[in-house]
Formats: sequence, C-alpha cells, structure tokens
Amino acid sequence: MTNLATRNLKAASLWAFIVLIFVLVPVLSTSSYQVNLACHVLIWSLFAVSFNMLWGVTGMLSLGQALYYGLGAYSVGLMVDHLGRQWYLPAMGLGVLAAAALALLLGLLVIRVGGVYFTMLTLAFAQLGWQITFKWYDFTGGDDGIQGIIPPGILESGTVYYYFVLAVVMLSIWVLKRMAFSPFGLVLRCVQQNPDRVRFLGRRVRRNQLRVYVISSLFSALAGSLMAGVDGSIHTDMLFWTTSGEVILMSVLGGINQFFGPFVGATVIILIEDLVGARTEYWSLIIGIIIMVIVLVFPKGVVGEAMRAKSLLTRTGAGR
Amino acid sequence: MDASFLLTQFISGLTMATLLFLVASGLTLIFGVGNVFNFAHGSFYMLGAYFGYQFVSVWSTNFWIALLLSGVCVGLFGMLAEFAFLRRIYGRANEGGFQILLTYAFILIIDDLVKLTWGAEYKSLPRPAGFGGAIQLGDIFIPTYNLLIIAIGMIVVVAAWWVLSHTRPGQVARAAAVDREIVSVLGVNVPMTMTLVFGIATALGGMAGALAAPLRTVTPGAGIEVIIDSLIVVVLGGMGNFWGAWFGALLIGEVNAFAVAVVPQWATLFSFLVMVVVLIFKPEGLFAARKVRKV
Amino acid sequence: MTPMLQLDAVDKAFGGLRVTSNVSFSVMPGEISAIIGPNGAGKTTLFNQITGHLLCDRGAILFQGENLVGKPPRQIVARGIGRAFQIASIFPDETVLDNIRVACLSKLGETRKYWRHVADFKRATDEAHAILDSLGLDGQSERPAFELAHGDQKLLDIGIALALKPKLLLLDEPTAGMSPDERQQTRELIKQLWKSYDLTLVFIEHDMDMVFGIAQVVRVLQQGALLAEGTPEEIRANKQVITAYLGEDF
Amino acid sequence: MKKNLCVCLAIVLGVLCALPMAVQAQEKVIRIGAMYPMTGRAGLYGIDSVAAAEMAVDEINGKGGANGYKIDITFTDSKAKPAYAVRVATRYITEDQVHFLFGIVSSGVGLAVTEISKQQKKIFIGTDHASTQLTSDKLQPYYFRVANNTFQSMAAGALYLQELQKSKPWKTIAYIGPDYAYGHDQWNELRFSLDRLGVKYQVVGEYWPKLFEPDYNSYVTSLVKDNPDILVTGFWGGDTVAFIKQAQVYGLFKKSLYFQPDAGGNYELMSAMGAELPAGLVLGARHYNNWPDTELNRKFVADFHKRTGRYPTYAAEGAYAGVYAIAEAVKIVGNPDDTEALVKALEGLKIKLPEDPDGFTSYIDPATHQIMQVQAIGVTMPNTDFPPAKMMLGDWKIYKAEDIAPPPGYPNK
Repeated sequence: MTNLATRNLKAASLWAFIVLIFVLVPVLSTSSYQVNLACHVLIWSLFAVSFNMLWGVTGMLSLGQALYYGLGAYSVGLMVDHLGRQWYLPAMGLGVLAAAALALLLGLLVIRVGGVYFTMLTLAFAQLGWQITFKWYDFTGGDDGIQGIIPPGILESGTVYYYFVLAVVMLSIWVLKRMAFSPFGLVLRCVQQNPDRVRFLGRRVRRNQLRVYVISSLFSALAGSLMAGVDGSIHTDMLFWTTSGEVILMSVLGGINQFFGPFVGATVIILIEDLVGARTEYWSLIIGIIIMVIVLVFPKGVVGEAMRAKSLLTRTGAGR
Repeated sequence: MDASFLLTQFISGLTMATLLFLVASGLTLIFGVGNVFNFAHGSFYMLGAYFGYQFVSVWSTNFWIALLLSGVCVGLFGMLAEFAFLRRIYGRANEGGFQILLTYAFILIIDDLVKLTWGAEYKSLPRPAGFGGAIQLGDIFIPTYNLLIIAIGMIVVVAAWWVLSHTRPGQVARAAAVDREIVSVLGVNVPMTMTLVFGIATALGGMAGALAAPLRTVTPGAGIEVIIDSLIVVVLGGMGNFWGAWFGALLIGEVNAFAVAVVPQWATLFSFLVMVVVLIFKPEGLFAARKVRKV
Repeated sequence: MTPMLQLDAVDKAFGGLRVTSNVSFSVMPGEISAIIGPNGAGKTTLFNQITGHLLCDRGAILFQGENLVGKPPRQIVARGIGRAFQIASIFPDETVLDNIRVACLSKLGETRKYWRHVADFKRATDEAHAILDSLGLDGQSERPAFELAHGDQKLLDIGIALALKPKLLLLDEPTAGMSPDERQQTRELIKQLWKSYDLTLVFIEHDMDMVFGIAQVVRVLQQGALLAEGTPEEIRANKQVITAYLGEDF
Repeated sequence: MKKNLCVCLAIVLGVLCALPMAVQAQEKVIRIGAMYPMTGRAGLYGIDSVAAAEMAVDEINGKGGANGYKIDITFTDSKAKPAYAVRVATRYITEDQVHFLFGIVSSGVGLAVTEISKQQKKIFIGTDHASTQLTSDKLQPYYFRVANNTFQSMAAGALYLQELQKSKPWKTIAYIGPDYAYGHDQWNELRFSLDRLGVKYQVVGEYWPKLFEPDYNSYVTSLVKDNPDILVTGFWGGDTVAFIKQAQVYGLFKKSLYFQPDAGGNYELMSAMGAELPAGLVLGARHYNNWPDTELNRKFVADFHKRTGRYPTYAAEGAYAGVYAIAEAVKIVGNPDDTEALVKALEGLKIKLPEDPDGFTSYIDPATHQIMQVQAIGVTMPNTDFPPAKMMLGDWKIYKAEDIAPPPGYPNK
C-alpha cells in the first residue's frame, strides 16, 4: 500500500509541476507569440500522445492519423463557417464523434492486416481524405482552407482560449495516461509484444486493436478541433501525410516507450522548427540532418536516453 | 467515342503506366527484399531528372549515354544512403517508424541539395534527336518519344523477368520476397545484397526520372507527386511483388486515361477509388508477395 | 466418468505430409500424462490442434464432452485449457508480476477496465503473487521478464497458463534447454503444481527421468500416429516403442 | 524518469520565454516581416521575390530611407504551409514588432495570414498571391495587394478573345487547369467576363488534372478529340512547362489557340523551355521583362540581372512594388507607427512602377485595396534578348485598368 501511495504522490507532483509550468506561460511570457507557441506545443502533444497509444503502446504504426486530426479541425471549421460561432463547442464534440465513427469503420478494414500493410493502408486512406478535402473546394474551401474560425464568448480572448486548450489537453492526457496503465493498457502492451499469447489468454487481439485505434483517432480529432481556434484558420495540409509523419517524429524524439515521451518530443520539435525556420532558408537540410541524428544516434528519444543515463549513473554510483 | 480515340487514349495510359512502373518497380523491389518502404524514392527519381539535365543540357552528353549515367549516378547515391544510414536501423524494435523518418530525412536533404546545386528555376530537357515528333495514323497521333518510353518499359520488364528467373541474384531476390530468413540460409551476404538491391532500385528510379525529364518539368519538389502515385501502384499490386507493380501501374494508367475521357471532373479521384475498392476485398493487394502475417 | 479430454481420430496434413494421423486417446480427470516421440512425430502439432492454433482436417477433440474443433484459441482457453509453450511465450517488456497479472485480469474478466491502475486490482494482484510464490519467482516480480534466466522464463510461461485456472494444462517440453539441476527442480515443481492446483496435466518431454518419474500415463507418437499408450512400466516394456524410439540399449 | 522530465520541461520553459527577446531599440526603422516559400515548387517565386525586395530596400535606404526611416526587412520561408505562416506572422507581429506583414505566394496561405492581419490590426501587403477573394468578399481593412488578381487577368483575357472573334471567328472553347481554387477561379472569372461582354461561345471540354500532375498525355489526347478553337489553361509554374511539352507533339497548338492569360507569360516558362517553346501561344502575366519598354522597367530588369545573374519572374516585380508602396505610404504619413493613417495613405496611393507604361501610374483602389494596373497580353515569338530564353512575348495588346476591374460586389452578384 505504501508503494501505491508513493506512486500516486510522485505522479501527482509531476502532474502538478507540468500543469504549473503551462499555467504560468501567459503570465511569464513577453508576447502573445509565446502563448501561441505554447498552444501549439500543447495541442501537438495531445496529438502525439494519442498517436503513441497506437504505436508505442500497441505497436500499430499508423501513417494516417492526420485524417482524424483534420477531421476534427474541419468539423469545427465547417460548422462555424456555415452555422455560426455558437456551434464551435458542439462542433468539437461532433468532430470527435465523427472521428470515432470513421475510425470504427476504417478500422474494420485496415486492422485485417498487420505490420507494414497496416501502415500503408492507413496512409492510403488518409491521402484519399486529403484528396477529397483538397478537391471538394465548394464545401471544404479546398486549398484556400477556412478562415475566421473564432471561438465564441469569452474563448475569443487568446489567453482564455489558451487556458481552455490547457484544460482540455491536460484532461485528455490524464485520461490517456490512466488508460495506458489500466488493465486495458496492459493488454495493449501485451498485444504488441506477443499477440499469440494474448489470444491464448482468452482475449481478442483485433478487437483490442480496434478499440485503441478508435480511442487514438478520437483524441487526434480532439487535438485537431482545438487547433482550429488557435490561428482561426485551417487548411488541407492538416490532412497531408507529412502531418502524420510529424507525430511519428515527435514520438521517436521523445521516446516511443515512454508515456510522456511524445509530449517532450512535440515540445522540442516545435521549438526546433521555429528556431531553424526563422534563421535559414535551408531549414529542410538542417531538419533532415537533425532527424537523421535522432534516428541513428538517439533511438530511445530524449526521455529514454535521459533514463538510460540516469540508470548508468546510479549503477556506477552503487558500484563504488 | 470511336475506336481510334480509344486506342489513342489507351496509348496515353500506357505511357503514364510505364513511367509509373519504372518508379514503382524499384520501390517494390526494395520492399520485397529488404522490407523497407523508401519514401525517398521520389527524390531519387527527381535526382535522376536533374542528372539527366546536367548531362544533356549542361555537358551536352548524348541522350542515351546520359540516361544510363543518370541511372548509375543515382544508383550510387542510393547505395551510399543504404550503406551509410539505412542499414543501421534494420531489425530495430519499431523499425517501421524509423524507416519512415529516415527516408523522410532523405527527402528533406535531397530537396535542399538539389536547390543548392541547381537553383530553384525550372529546368527542361529537349527530347532526343529523332524522337521529337509523332507518328500519324489516320486520326491517331502517337508521339515517338512516348513509344520509346513504352519500349524501354518493355525492355525493363523482359530484362527483369530474365534476371529474376535465370540468375542467382534474381532467385535470391525472389526467395527474399517470400521469406527473408531463407536468404541467410542460402549463404548469401545479406547486407551486401541489400545494398546492391537498393542501388539497382534507386538506379531504376533515377533512370525513370531522366527518361521522364523531356516530358515533364525538372523542379525541386518533383519527387513528392510521383511517390504517392507509386505508393498506390505498389499497394495495389501487393507490396514486394514485381509483377504486381507492373499490373498495378497498368491498371492505374489505363483507369486514369479513360476516367479523363469519360468523367474528367472526377478523374483525379479514380486511382484512389480503384485502390480502396481493391483493398476492401484484398487488403494485402492483388498479388501479395508473401503470406501476410495477420496479427 | 467422462474423460477430461478425448481425441477421436484426429488428422492433420500440411500439403501431402501427414503430421498427425488418426490419433485417438482419452485423458482422465486428475491424470498426469506424458507424450513422447522422436522429433517430428507430431507432438506439438497435436497440442496446436487441441488449443485451436491449427484446424483438424478430420476427427473430433472433445473437452469435457464438448467438441472443440473449429473454435478459436480464445474460446478454447476460456473453457479451461491452459498451455505453456516450447519456447517461453511471455511478454518480455512487462514485469514478471504483470505477465501473470494480465492473465489473472483476463480470467477475472477485468481487461476492459480503462480507468484504474493495474496495481489497484487487488484480487488479480494477490492471485498473481500467489502464483509467483508457488513458482519461486516472487523475489523477481518487479524485473522485466526479458531479464529472467531461460529456465525462469519457461516457469513464467507456465505461471501465465496457471493464472487462467485451467482444468487441463498442456506443457510443451517444460525442461528443454535446462541444466540437469534445473530439470530436477522443475520436475519436482511440476509435480507440486499438479497436486496443489488440482490439474489434469499433459506434457511433451524428451527427458526420460521426467517422463518415467512423474507421468501416470505415457503416450508414444511416431510419424503422427499413436504407437503405444500405457503406464510407464508398460511403455518401458513395449517392444515396438523400444525399437522405434527408446532404442535397443534402453 | 520523473525528475528528468521535470528538468526537460524546465529547460523548455526557459527557452520558450527567453526565445527572441531581442526587440529592436526604437530607432527610425520601418520593420517589414516577409514570408515567401523558398523550397519546393514555388521556391523560385520566393527566391526571386526576396532578391527584388532586397533590391528595393537597398535602393530606398541608399537614398536615405523613407522620410528618414530606414527599411529593415526580414524573410522567413513560409514553407507554403498556412499554419506555419500564421505562426511566423504572429511572431513577426508580437516579437519582432514589425510594422508590415509582407509577401506570400499561395492564396491559401494568404487567406490564413490576412486573418491574422485583421485580428492584430497589422497591415499586410500581398505581393504575389492572386485569389480575387482577398480583395472582394474576404477583404479586411488592413490588407492591400500590389499585384494583379486573377479576375483582372481573366477580364483582360476576355477582352482579348472578344477582339479576336472579330478578326478570326472562333466558336468553341475548352479549359484545362489545376483542380483547386486557383484553377477553378480563373475559369469562372473568364466565363463571367465573356458573358458580361456578350461573347458567344460553346464550351467543348473542361479538364481538372490535380495540381502538380506530372503526366498530361491522357488529357491532351482528350483535348485533341474535343478540338476547341481556343484552349484556355490555368496552370502555373512547372505544370505549364509539362503541359506544353506533352501537348506540343500531338499537334494540339496547330489546331487550337493556346491561351493562358494569368500566369502563362511568366518568364520562368521562357527560361525553362528555351527554343522548345512554340511560337504563337497567347500568354499573359503580371509583369514582363520586355514590356513596357520604359526607363524604369529596363532599369529594374537590368539591376535584378546584375544582382542575381538571372532575369526576374513576375513575382519579383510584385515584391519590388510592395516595398516601394510601403516607402511611399510612410513618406505620406511621416512615420511607420500610425497604422490607421498608413491605411488611409495606402488607400488611393499612386505609385509609378516598372510595369506601368508611359502615361499611366498604378494606383490602389480605395474600395478594394487592389492595385489597379494596365494589363498586357502577348504572343510568343523568337527573341534572344533575355537568355536562356529563346522565345519572348510580343505583339502586345494592352487593356486599361478600369476595364478589367471586377464589378462592385463580385463574386456575390
């Protein structure tokens, strides 16, 4: 029991610390840009953490989560555009539900195959979604995107919206974290490591994969719907495959096998992109090299490497 | 819609299919032997087009020699990429994601290297001497260069058939496509084979780039659009299956050609539509190379 | 008394090769029995057919009177058949405790709980500890499973099977790859488990000390067919078995 | 793990807050935050725009600046991604405290940035993107555009076709353009203008290849079958090159008049295709290196060539015009800080630009914030004055600014 209590206390204090940092951003920041950046960090974190439930936890590498991210964003964008601002929050809920429904439908199709086939199928469907959004310009605005998506009421203020995002993201990540360490999460990790054994525990592998696919897609859509209000505009790029690639990068950079890895990864990537992009037109060369270094030299990611360093240190310490 | 128009449209589709196949065949080869999905394959295609430009338009090399040299140069580049970077991640846990990232890094780096070397202006190569015109048969115009592309595509198919069925490396590649473990049992130097296969595959991509350059625009970013089309072809045909890629390219090329003729406003969605329909019934593609592990 | 497990003319062929052919036998409740036979005799295939990993070409497999043929492993395990594998089938990155606990949770029908931490499932945790205790692994419960020694991984595999509270437990070469000392210990342990968990136990084994030491019934498979069945003494005396498998000098 | 995580996050917070704290000291400076794509397909436009904008800044600062204010212009690659451009624009406004947002090639990105400009009340000078929306239904008080929009090009195109019908009676018309807003807008605007002029025509084909389609063979063979008198295309950049190269061998241009009034006349096409470019194509663009033959234009083109070693695409002149428009507005107001006064100054601003023929001065329409310019359309013919191009436009037809403006209320009427 003491073990349990310590664990709870540790987890709670970590949470408090993270939340505190982000609560203080609008107070400490010198410009609204930094708040905007923190907003991006939060939303991408949610996207990356929800993606990592699929990949890091269950071992299902989807290259199509941008589909749901975009769906969330476009639900809000389209409803606000066509029906008015008061629909902003209902649209968020609707987008999330729509994503869950779509994920259930597509999941039944794509989960039939494993490994790289799953990856390619998710990519193919996401690209189809992108192509439709791009092409159906009468409805979606096509390449022009949708502008003027202003959140209603007090959310219109940037700071209030930031706290709204903070609350939703932290709540969602908390929910996902609970899930990751619940019996359900344990089964998912087991599915990744030894699906045959999971079957012989009397559990359905594909049913569990479908569940996590729907859950991950749902939270990806939530992230997308939050993004719609940050800049007031959305665009087909949100559905493009490079968006899906970006969350993979965040997961790897942070550490695939760490629950908070993608959170750290998202933070670092957004800051790097910003710093490099602001300084050189050859950002693509620099970012490419950075990705290469991460992949080849730090495969465990920031959090994973930090933990390894820590365990090395403690071991040498104990050896003395 | 008369017969001569159908034939014209068919040949248009065949030209597109051949270029698609030349790119996709390399992609599927790499996947079949190494289980690597090379997202940068389009960038190697683009590199081939730039090498073609360099040889033909800047150094005035004979077109045919330039074509071969472009393939060789890109192949060497590809071997370097495999040897220096890609092979370091084989067998790693969650390899798929690392592959995507690493090959995506190749895309970013090659894009900027091309911009640094050749600038951002659009480049163009003329068609080679003797292939600038068209054959006219009644109402039908068939550009001679398109015929040439189709012929080269045929030669590659026949050559590939011969290599795959009559030579030892071909047998190894086929064996690998079915079961990778077998290859090490056959006493083959697996890492070396992989580098070589990567070289051949990227050389095919590079050659396709140089071959397409006289018809298309040589520009930074030219790799992105071919990679998605090739992906469709490869997935459709069954990943890792050489003949599947050939059939997939043919299907996409012709479906596209006739969609343009019949329902032009929806033509761009047809290749996706074909893919979705096929995948609903055969999720592993039309001709799966190896038995799909169902998890 | 109805047999716990009854095989009735079970066949399996891969291509032209018959791996099990016309195998029939009955396992009585509470029995501990061994299946022996040379490599390639079809022992593991038989297990795979029983647990639904392979479909029978022909024949019936009755578990407590119910035909299992055509049912997926998932449903077969739910009816009370547990299995440990020739190569330890565990969850390498999870802790030893969680390896067992996930099975306990599954048995208790609590794998669809999304909210509470696994450690808060007291009953599953207690059961898991009890099993680890009986396997002698409790001291290592917080280590990741891949760090365990080979022999301990095989025990862990058995533990996962036990956690599902099987009526019938199938063990595929439980001592393979162990040192003579470890084998000795494992043999005693298995006998112990058989008694304390009130199991019907069938194991495949090459270690003759184990076969003749603890099995009540021994069945011999050769080229997919059941060659002989009987008490250890009967088998030891069986001419056919001696020529085919045990060897003249046995 | 937890401790490390805390350390990481603390560092991140530190970086976040300490990021570019360096806000410039209050000298007499006009700060411009420019965004252009510098990678990928549109990279050429971005790179040319940057060079021309820098050239304009050097010229103005060399003469002592605008009303004593030196221009300080910063460029960032927009990556042609709206979300990223919005982030950059926000940084420009709140961190770097720029006075003007500037640039943008893609209309999708332009629409996203104009939203920020509106929210933050910061003037945004558009230099290249052409969607008519920005100066019609999506117009906001702080947006100004110093290059033609697609409506103006297509209206000029409609006038050209109307005249042509008198000399060479044509009946049928077909269109091919990229399947996104830019492609569709052009076709809608051309038909709108033709209808407004009362031109009679019959549409025999409409084709929508995807943007950056590499293979047009199937489209070309279908177009050959349709056999239109006039073939209108709405491509830009590399797509124009690929289409012309593939269509040429089918003899398409012998039967149909190739007509591309918005982006076809851009110099990049001439430089990429050299002698391969067929003669007799009717093309238009927003600036030409060989028209008008004025002192100002000759100097602009020559200076640009001196600076970069190549001749400019039309994007360059837009950026050049944008910097001069800012300088002029600041001269009128006296300082770059009074945004509302600058808006007033820009509304109706008259400014002599390289693309103005003698006797005309470009001006910004106060109602639409759109620059009003003369539009010329030319025909390809041999001309080796601007290598590597071997063909340039000539045989110009000129259209007055007032004749090609969208009617008030377009597109809702």
